[in-house]
Amino acid sequence: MKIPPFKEINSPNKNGYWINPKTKEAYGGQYISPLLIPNLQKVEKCFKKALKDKKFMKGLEEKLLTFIGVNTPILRSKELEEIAGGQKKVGKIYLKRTDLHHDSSHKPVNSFSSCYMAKHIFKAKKIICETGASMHSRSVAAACAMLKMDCEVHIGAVDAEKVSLNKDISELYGAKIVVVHESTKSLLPAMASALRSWQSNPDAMYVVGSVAGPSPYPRMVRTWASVIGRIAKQQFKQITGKVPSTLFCVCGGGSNLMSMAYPLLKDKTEIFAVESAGEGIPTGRHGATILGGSQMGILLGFKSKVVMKSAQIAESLTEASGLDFAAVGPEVAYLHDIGRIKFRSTTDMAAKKTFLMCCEKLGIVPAIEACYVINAALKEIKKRKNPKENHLIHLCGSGESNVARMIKFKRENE
Amino acid sequence: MKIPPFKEINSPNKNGYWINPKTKEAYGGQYISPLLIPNLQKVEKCFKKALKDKKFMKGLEEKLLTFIGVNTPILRSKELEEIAGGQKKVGKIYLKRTDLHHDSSHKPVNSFSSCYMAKHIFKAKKIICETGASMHSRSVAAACAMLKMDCEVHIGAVDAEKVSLNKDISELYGAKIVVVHESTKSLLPAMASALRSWQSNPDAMYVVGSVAGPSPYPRMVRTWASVIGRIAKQQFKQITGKVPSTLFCVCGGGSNLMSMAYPLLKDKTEIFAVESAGEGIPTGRHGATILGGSQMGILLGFKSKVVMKSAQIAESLTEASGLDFAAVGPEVAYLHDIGRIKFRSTTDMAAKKTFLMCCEKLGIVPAIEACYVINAALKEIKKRKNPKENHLIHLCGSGESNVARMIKFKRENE
Amino acid sequence: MNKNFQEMFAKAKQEKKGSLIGFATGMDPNYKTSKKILIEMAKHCGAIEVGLPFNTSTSDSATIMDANMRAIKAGANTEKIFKLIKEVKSEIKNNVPFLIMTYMNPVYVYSIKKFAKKCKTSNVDGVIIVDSNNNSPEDKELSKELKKINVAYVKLVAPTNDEAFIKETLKKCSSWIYIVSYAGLTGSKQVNVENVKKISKLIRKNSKIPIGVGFGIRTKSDVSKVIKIADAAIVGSGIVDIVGKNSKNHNLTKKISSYLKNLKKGLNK
Amino acid sequence: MNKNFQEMFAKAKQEKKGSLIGFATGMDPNYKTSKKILIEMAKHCGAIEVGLPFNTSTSDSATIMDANMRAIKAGANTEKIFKLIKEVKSEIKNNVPFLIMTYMNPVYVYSIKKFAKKCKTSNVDGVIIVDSNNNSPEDKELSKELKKINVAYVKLVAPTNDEAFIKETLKKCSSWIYIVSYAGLTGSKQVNVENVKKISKLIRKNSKIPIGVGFGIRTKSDVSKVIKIADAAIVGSGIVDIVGKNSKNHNLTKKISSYLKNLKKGLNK
Ligand SMILES: Cc1ncc(COP(=O)(O)O)c(C=O)c1O
Ligand SMILES: Cc1ncc(COP(=O)(O)O)c(C=O)c1O
Repeated sequence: MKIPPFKEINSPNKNGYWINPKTKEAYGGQYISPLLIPNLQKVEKCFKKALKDKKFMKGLEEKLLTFIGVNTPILRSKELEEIAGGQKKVGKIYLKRTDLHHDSSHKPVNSFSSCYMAKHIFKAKKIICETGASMHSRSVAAACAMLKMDCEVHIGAVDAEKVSLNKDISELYGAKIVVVHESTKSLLPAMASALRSWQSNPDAMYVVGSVAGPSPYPRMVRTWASVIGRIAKQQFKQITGKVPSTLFCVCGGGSNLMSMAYPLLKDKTEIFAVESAGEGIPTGRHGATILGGSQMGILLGFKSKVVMKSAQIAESLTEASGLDFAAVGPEVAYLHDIGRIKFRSTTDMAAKKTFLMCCEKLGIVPAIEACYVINAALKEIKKRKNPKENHLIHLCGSGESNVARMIKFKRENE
Repeated sequence: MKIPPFKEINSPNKNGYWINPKTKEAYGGQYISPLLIPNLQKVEKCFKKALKDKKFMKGLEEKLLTFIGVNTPILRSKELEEIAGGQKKVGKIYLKRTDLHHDSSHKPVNSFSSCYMAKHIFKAKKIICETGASMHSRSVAAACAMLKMDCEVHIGAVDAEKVSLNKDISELYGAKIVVVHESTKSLLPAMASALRSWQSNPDAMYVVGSVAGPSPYPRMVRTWASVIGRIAKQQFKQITGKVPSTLFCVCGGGSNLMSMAYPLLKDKTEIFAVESAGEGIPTGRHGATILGGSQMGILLGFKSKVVMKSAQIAESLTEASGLDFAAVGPEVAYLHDIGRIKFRSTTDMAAKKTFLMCCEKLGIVPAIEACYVINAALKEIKKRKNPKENHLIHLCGSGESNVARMIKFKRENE
Repeated sequence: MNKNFQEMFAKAKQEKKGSLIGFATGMDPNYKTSKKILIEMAKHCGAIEVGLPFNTSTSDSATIMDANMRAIKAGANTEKIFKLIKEVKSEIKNNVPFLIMTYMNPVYVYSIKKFAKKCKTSNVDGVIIVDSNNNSPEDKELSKELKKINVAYVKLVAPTNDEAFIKETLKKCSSWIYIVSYAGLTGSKQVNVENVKKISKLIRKNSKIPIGVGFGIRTKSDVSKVIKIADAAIVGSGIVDIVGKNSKNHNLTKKISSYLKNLKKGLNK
Repeated sequence: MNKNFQEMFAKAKQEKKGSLIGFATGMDPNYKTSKKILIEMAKHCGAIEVGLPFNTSTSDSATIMDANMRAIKAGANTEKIFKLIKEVKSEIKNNVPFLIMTYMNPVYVYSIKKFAKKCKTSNVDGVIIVDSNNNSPEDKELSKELKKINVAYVKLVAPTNDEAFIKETLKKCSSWIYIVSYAGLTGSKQVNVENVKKISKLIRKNSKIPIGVGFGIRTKSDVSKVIKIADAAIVGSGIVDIVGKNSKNHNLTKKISSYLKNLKKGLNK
């Protein structure tokens, strides 16, 4: 098994912007203290060098295959087809099993690639990162352990509680954990905290956990992560002879979405991104950006769609630590605005019920983040009622770290 | 990727015994209430039918590939080579990444296969199983969820505490958990409890978690599980051009050992099994069978090597719930006695330190069970000092459910 | 056929009665009390099964598992159980036959030949091995050795067994055969009379061997129902329960005695 | 160059002194107190930076983050900060120039054109945007709009920046340039004089623009060291600290006043 090579499409311009051809709106860029500009230039240079460095790429791909285990299967789920109304009515449903990765999510593909670049090309001795569900920190910490680099993780205090298993694993890997007590105590202030820390440690390399942050991060992260989608596309064609009719991914920042969607952007696949509606979008207590009343804004180094209250970034709220973010990555916002990606949302309650359903009916413990997409996908697939379609859902993580909260939920609801 | 087909070697005789050609000692058999004899005959008939049923085997293999994800990679670990003294001195070290399976251990390969057979050939509506580290129960429960069968799990009270994460996941999958408070409150009384329960539910099928129990279980379990080793052997030949010089597996009952060793029995590979020496074999507080003073005995339906105190089965004791068993499977005992498999042991303390080492140096959270083998393998590899050798270590599980205890251990030891 | 069992069944037949076989775990709760219990039981029972405890038994409910553990804690082992039976038999006035009921491991570990010899010298009249399979080499050896010395080898058959299995079993079985009345553990359910009828028929088609029925017999009425079909009713958990609940009670033997007296009222054919 | 800044630097030059620029977050801890603080600061400082708080700032230490959150809780927004500055400026007797220091988001969301206009009508003399990149369209637009109305656009340069970057920055920078003295957050370390020397040299090679130095200046001696090299010393966290610790204290303005008086002693060239 070889990883299908990367083909650049949909590049940002030299300043890191995607430009909407109709509105001329620019997404992305680099909004950060001048202190970090040289670092960002260096990251960009290293990234471009890495892509061209055959030895580096070969070494990286071998590690992705044998350490991260990116060659995960695609599972046909007759169980989900049944729930959606039967294959004869709604078509076939497939799950991309990214939950089987080392460290149990899509995150390690970008994390490991970025750290491998940091080690071999950037020549950093230390990595700084933020984390929500601690899937990113866990995989960055694993990469740092193997690559003998220091690792500093910024995590919101609420998430440190919620996903303590992943946090503890990050610590076992040797990461230094910085618990952030600001604002929502979740992903967004954690990312601000990480960016701040980078300013005090400009020799370190910062590794973003989603397709967000100042240029070149959104592009770099989606390029690394697209390994998942490149493999999935090839597998899907082998299984069904075609690209998927629909693709469903959850969307926090958008890294798992872009990991799968990127190689399909020029194909006929209809792409759906699913946001967390939290307690319901009208309550204002949610993690939905596109569907939650976002406007263009600038935060954490990039310009994109952001939910705000006057000019302040709104406080997102959702059960899923990985979706607790009031913005989406710039390329995602761009792809939404030009109409390439459609958005749906799922409430926390529906996601939690989907979690229990997946355990009981599929024999799979999904990451809570993945439950938002499964729920919304089933609804959309039911509605489409097209028996000729082949649907692909990104099962972007495994839910060990959600078990403590979900078993409580199960027991309380029985 | 196709699973290399099964080739029967080293079969037991028609009564389920392996016979030592020199001593005429018989290992295995069927020692159980007459109540269960018809069930065992049915299991055996179903098993033989299953192996010949092409449609069944095709369906099973597809699920093993896409649901369990058996096509896990082999990772070359330069980090372990370094620790052992450097590749130039000790050769190359490879890890079979069974930790990347669905439900994080080698167990699901047998569990799923057995449940799939129970569903489609035995036509059972209910599965009964015992569990130690809850890796087996977790994967049986997952299979039952997908296959729409009831699942009853017997687990010792001590283990229910120790590996509560896996127990909770079993519960999320819908398993009914029976907590066993007898004797050591661990794997052995749990297995007795499961066998007892089967006598009250002879319409159910019992699914053993290791290569133990009355005939045909030892043979059936190793046959199903050998999918792992068949793939590993093929992969290893692709990578190195040869079969491994040495193979290292941990040994509780022996299922992960047999899963890897079976396809290599007729090859030149030197095979090492590693037992838990607990607090040290001389203390009597351990989980070592072969090295812990075992003699031939009869328990839980089979005859094999057993550690006893007068005629009572001894109480094993070890940190690793999956190794807390005073016997080994009959085929394992046989292979030891004829000299094909060599035994080593590791203390709990050394295993716990190896756990932390793997996290910090490899970026891998191994199941605590796997730490016994890694530790012993490194010692043996160091001692052999043969730069021409290619060593294969079975990383038979991932340690999420050990994190709670191990992070405490780490903090107490810093 | 073992002489003591022969006499027991003959006498019962004469009296138009069935026999009551009592079970207690040897050395439960300890050597001394167990001895008193067995002596008391010998006054009321046609035969007595003494459990040689095994800590990894696979067919016992919690009641008997607990008894096993109490006995093991009190130092029970194969040697001591033989000694216990020998002493009891020398103190009782009658010829009530005694069986050892156990699992294969203690016998195998003790050595099958030695075990059989010890049965003879300890005046043990029969042996029941719960987990002995007709096809195992140990089963063959044990049945051969016991036959030599005229010690009964009582084998179990269960509702799940077919005629072929029963025939096979009968070949080795001596003195009487033991019907397990339901699919389940000792003392975990009510005796299943329909099962007993069905299995008895299959046995009777092939043999005239006396039939004992066990599993789930606790009351006079249970005994009565069983005795309508079979030759002996075996009561285990009912007795062990009393021992478990009264192990330090001075009235323990009295309680067992009155329990057995009541059961005996169900023995009329 | 903005007139008020021109006067400030000219006067200081005449007196052979450096200038002291004070920073406080607008509306911290609330509108009324903030107004008093700013009026008091205007008595001692050559210029004043007013923080327009942003809840997702990326370059501030906890001290200023906390101040931002206090101000936001008190209702701070762009409109109110303009109002605050306008009122303060109308009440003070002198021409002390006021800057708004903030991040790009509040400006962008408010609309850059509208923001520039509002600077003019609110008597704001300068603007500092911490996260404004020379290449962003917003930076271009803002610098253009501010130039039109003679409001200073003060840009930051840091120890990690090279000459090319400084040259690029100087093209847009007006009235003065802000040296970030170390790699780190506001108020998180001690001022780094070596860095300041190095960057000043690079600036001086390319421009005569006055230089302000910020980050890590807290004491008279810090001010003194910086003034040996640059034209102005910027003090932020030192002041915000006092506000944070004394927000309900009646002596708050007195404390600030005496803190600033002491710092001024370090202004001699
Ligand atoms: C399992 C999982 N899925 C999804 C996400 C959401 O992030 P993104 O949209 O960037 O993939 C996270 C973030 O932590 C995650 O852990
Ligand atoms: C991860 C793991 N490894 C090893 C074992 C030991 O069992 P066996 O020797 O049967 O493979 C267990 C049992 O639970 C286990 O969970």
